[in-house]
Amino acid sequence: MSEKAFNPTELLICSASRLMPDNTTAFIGTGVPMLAASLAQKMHAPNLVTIFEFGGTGAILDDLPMAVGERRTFHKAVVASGIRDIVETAQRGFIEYGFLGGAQIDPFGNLNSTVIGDHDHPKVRLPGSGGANDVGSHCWQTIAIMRHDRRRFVEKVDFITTPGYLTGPGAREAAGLPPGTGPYRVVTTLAVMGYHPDTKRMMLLATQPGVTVEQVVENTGFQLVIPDDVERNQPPTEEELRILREEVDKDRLYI
Amino acid sequence: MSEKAFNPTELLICSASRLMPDNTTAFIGTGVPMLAASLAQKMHAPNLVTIFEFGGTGAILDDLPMAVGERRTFHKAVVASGIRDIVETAQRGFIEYGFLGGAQIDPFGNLNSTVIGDHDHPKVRLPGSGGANDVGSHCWQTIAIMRHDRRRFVEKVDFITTPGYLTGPGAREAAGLPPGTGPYRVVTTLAVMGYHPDTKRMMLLATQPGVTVEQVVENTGFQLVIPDDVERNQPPTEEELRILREEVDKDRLYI
Amino acid sequence: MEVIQSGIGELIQPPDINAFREWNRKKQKAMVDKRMTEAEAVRRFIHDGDYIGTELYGTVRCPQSVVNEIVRQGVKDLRVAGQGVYELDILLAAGLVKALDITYIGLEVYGISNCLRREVESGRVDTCIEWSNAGIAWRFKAAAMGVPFIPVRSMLGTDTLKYSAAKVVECPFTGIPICLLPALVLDVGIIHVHRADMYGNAQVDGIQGFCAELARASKTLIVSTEEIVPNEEIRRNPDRTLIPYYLVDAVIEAPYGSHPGEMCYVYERDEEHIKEWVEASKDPETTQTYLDKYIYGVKDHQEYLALIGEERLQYLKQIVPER
Amino acid sequence: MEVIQSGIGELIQPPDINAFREWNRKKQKAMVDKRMTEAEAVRRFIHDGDYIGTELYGTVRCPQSVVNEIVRQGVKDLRVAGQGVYELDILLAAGLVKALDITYIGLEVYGISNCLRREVESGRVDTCIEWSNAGIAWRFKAAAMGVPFIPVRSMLGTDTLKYSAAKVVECPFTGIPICLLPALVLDVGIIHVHRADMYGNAQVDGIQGFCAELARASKTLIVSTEEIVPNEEIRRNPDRTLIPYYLVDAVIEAPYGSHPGEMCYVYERDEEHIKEWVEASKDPETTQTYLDKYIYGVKDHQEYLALIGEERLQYLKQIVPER
Repeated sequence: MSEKAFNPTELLICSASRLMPDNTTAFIGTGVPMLAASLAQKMHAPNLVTIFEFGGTGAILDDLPMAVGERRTFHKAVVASGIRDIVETAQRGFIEYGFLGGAQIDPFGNLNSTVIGDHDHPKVRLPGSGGANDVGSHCWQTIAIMRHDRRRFVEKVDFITTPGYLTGPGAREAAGLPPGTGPYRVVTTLAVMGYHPDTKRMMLLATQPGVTVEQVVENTGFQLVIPDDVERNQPPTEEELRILREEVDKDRLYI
Repeated sequence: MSEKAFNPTELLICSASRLMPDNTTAFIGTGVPMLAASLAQKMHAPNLVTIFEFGGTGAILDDLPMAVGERRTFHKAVVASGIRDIVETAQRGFIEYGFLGGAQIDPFGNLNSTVIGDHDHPKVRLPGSGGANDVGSHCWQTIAIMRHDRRRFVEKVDFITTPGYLTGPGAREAAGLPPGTGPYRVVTTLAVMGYHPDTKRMMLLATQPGVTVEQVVENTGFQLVIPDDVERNQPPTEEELRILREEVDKDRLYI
Repeated sequence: MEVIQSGIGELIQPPDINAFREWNRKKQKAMVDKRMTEAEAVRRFIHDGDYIGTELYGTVRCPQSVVNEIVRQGVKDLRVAGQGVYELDILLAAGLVKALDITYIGLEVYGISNCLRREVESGRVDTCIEWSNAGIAWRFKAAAMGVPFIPVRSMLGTDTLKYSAAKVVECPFTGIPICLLPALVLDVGIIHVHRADMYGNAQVDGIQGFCAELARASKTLIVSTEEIVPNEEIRRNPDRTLIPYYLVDAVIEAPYGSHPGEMCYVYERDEEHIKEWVEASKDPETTQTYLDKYIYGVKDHQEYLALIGEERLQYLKQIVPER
Repeated sequence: MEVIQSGIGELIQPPDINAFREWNRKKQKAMVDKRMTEAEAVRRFIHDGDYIGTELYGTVRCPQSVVNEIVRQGVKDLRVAGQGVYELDILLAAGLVKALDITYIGLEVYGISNCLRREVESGRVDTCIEWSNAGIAWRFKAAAMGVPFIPVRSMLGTDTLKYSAAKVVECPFTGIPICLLPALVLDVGIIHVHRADMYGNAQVDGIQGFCAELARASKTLIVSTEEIVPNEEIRRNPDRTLIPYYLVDAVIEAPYGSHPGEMCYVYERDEEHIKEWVEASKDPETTQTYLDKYIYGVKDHQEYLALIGEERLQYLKQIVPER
C-alpha cells in the first residue's frame, strides 16, 4: 500500500490507537482520541476501558461520540457517573493514559490551549483548559496528539495551560503534582516523540512514513533530542484503514 | 384526662412533637425523635420534612423506623441519597431543627455521648458521637430530648461530644461553628427549657404537668435560670395519645 | 500550614459561606407549585450583573430554552461560570457576558469559538479567570458542602493556577503542596432534566455531569424539564432524585428544551442545526441573522419548536438507539 | 494559613495519598471473574492487624456473611473504622478488635453496646480515636478524591475534635476556623449490595449511605451481593452503578447476606433475632453461646442460612411492603 493512501488525520488516529493497550484505562478527549479509542477497541484492544470526563466509564464505542458528554460516551458503559467521580478517579491514580491536544507545546511537554499572546490582552483567545489540566495533572502517562509545525512546537508556550514536566526534572513533584506522572508520548503528523529520561526534554523516537529526521527538526521550534536510533513508524495497515473508514467513522465526520 | 394517663416516654414524644412546625426541615435521630416526627406528621405538621442521616429526605412515616438507615427512613421519600449529601445539606444551612439525645448535658447545652469518666480509661464507654456532633454543629436550632436527673444535668460534662454554646456567648463562632446556630430547647420528663439570650445558659421555660419548679431545680445539677414566668406545659391531649398509641407505635415497640 | 502561592486572578464571587447559609435558611421548605414559563423565570430570577451557571455541557442536556429567553430579555453584564459549547456561545454572541470564570468555551469537534474570540479580544468580556473543568466542578462542590474551599491536585505548577484565584498551601498532614479552590456560589443556576415534579424534585438519566453540585451551589435554581411528572412518581424511586425540591425556585416544562443539543435516551442532537450555528457564528453579521431568526424572532420556546418543525423534532426522537 | 489546633488522637492510618496512588495504579484494570466464597475472600485479603471498614449501618445492607467469616477465621488485632451496630458488635464480642476510629457503636433503639463497654473498659481495645459520623464518611471521601485532607465545619470546639487526629486551620480565603480531616485509606473495605456482576460492577437500591466513598477509599474491596447478574444488565443501566469493577477484588454471592439486618426492597430485618443478640450480648457467657451457635457452629453462610431456616427467611421477604 502506498504511503500516500492515507491522510494526516488517519495517520494521527492510527498512531495514537497503537498507544492504547488492551485492558488499560484511558482518559479520552474530543476528536482524534475518540477515533483512536474506537479503532483500538476494534483492532487490538477490545477491552480498552475508555473514560470520558463527564461520567462514562467502559463504554463500547460502536458509534463515534461527537462530544465528551453525549450518550455514546456511556453507551453500554459499566458506569455512568459525573465529572468529579471521573477526575477524582484520575486523581486517585486509577487512570493510566490521558490523551490531549493543544495549540502549543514546549520541550518539556507543557501545553497551551488558553491564549496566544498576553493573557489579559490576547491575540487569540483559545477555549481554555477544559479537562486538559486535570488529565495532565493526574493521569500517569499523557500523550499529546498534534499537528507538527514551528508555530505549535515552541521553545516557550505563551501560557502553560496543562503541566508537562514544567521546568524540567523534579519540577512536577516540587509543584505538588503526583510523583511518577507526566508526559509520555507526542504523536504528530511528522513523528512520534517521547522524553529523555534524565533531562525530561522531548526526544524523537520515530518518524512518520515518508518523513525524514531533518523535516522533523525543521518543523520543530526548539532543540529536539535526537537519539542515535530513530525508528520509522509503520504506516497505517490496510486493516486499520478499512476499519477506520468502514466502521469507526463510516459517515466520514472526522477523516 | 388525668395527668397520670400517660407515661414519661409518651410525654417526651408529645412535647418534642409540638416543636416540629409544619413545612420545616428536621434532622431526626433514633428513638423519641422518630416517634415525635411521625406524630407531628399525623397531627399538625403533615408536611414536616424529615431528614435522616444516611440519606432519606421527606419520608412519609407510615411505619416507625427502627434504625436511622432502614427503609422506613426513605419510604415514599422525595430523595434517597447518602450521609454526605445529608450532612452537607445541614452544613450548607438548609436544616432548621436537629433532635438529639445524650447521657449528660451542661448549662450551655453541651452534650456527652462518648464516655463517663476519663476518655482513655473510661468508667463507662458510651457509643460515641454518631451523627450528634454533626447535627449540633450545623442545624440552626438543636433540641435535646432527655430524662431529667442530676446525673444527666451536670455542671461540667465528662466529654463534650456535641457542641452546645461551649463556654458561653460567642464561643461557637470563635471555634468556627456557623454563626446563628446552637441549642434551642431541652425537652425532658420534668420540663421544657431554653437558653437565656444573653448568657446562653439553660433557662426553665415550662414545667411538665404535675411537676413543680422546685422539682426541676432539685433534679438539675447546675444553676438553672428561672425567669419570673414559668409556663406549664400542656399534657398530651387525648388525640395525641390516641394517634401515638393506635397509629404511630401500634406495636408498642417504644411506648 | 503555609500559603506557598496565590493566583493573581480576581475572585469574582468570593466564598462567603456564612452568607450562603443565611440565604439557604430563608429558602422555602414547603412544597409548593413552582411551575412557570421561561419568560417568568428569567424575569423574576435573573438580573443584570448576576453570576450564573449552566449544566451540563453545551449541547448535552443543556438548558437551552432558558438561555434563549435570557437572550430575548437581554439580561446583561452577566458573570458566567464554567464551560460551554452552544449555550455560552449564544450568550457571548448576544453580547451579554461581562466576566468569566472560564475553563472551556469552544465548539468541540468544530473548533474554537469565534464569539468567544470576538468578545474577549475586543475587551467586551473584561475578565477571564482560568480554571480546569474539574476545578469549576470542585468549586461548586465546596459551596455544596458548605465550606469555603476544597483541596485538589489539579492546576499546580501552571499558568492556569497563576491566572486563577486559587491558593497553594503546604498540607499540614503530609507536607506536600496542595491546591485550594475557593467555593463558588452562583446567584442563579440553570439545569435541564429528564423529569421533575411541580415542586422541583428532579431526576436525570445517564451521566450526572455536575448536576448535583451546581444545584447545591446555587442561591436560586431554575430547573427546566422534558416532562413534569406526578410527585408520586418521584416518591416511588427516590434514589433517582438528584435535586431536592427545596433547592428549586422555578420548574419549567420544556420538551426539547436542550435542542439543538441532545437529551440522552429521549432525542439526539440536531447536527445539521449545530453546523448551521457553527457557520453563522464565524461572522458578526450572520451571527446576528441567526439570533434574529431563532431567538429574537420567536416569542417563546413553543414558537421556537414550531420554527424547527415537528418533522425534524420527531426525527430526532426516532434516531435514538436502543439502550 | 495557620494551624490553630491539633487533635491529640493518634493518626491510626496516616493519609499517604501518594502511596495510595501507587497501589491503585497496580490494581488490575482487566475485567476478570472475581467470584469466590466468603472463606476464600477473607483468607486471601484480610490479615491480622489490618485496618478494615464496613458499610452501611450495622443492620442495614450490612456485609454480615463476610463479618461472620472473619470471626470464624479469627483474624485478629483488627483496626476498625467507623460506626456499627450488629456487625461491629460481633467483631468486638469475638475479641478481634485492637483499635478504633470510632464514631458510634451501639444498638440504636436497644441502647448501648455491652461488647464495646467490655472491650474498651478492659483495655483490650487499646485505642479509641473520636470522630463524628459524617467525619468518618468525609475522611473516606478525602481518600476517594485522592487528596490528603478535607475541610469541614463539624467537630469544632469539642472534645470530639480534641481526641481526634483532626486539625483546625484559619481559612486563607475567609479567615474563619475550619476543621481539616485527614484522608482515611482502608486496607480492606467490605460492602454488601443488591446486585453485582462477576467483575465487581455493583449497584444498590435505596439510600447510598457512604458506599461510593468507602469503596473508593479501600486498597482492597470485598463486595458481597444478594445476586450476581450478567454484565449486560449492568451495562443497560450504567447510571445505577455505584462501584466500578476495577475497585473490587472479590465478589461473593451471598443471598440474605445482611441477615439479621435488612436489605431494602428485598427482605426486612429479623427483629426477633436481633433481640436474641441484644439479650445474649449482655453477659460474656451468653455472648459466647450465641457466637458458638450462629458463627463457630456453622461452616459457612449456607449453613448459617439453613440454621436460621427457610421458613423464617421466606417470611422476611413476604413482609416487605410495596414501594
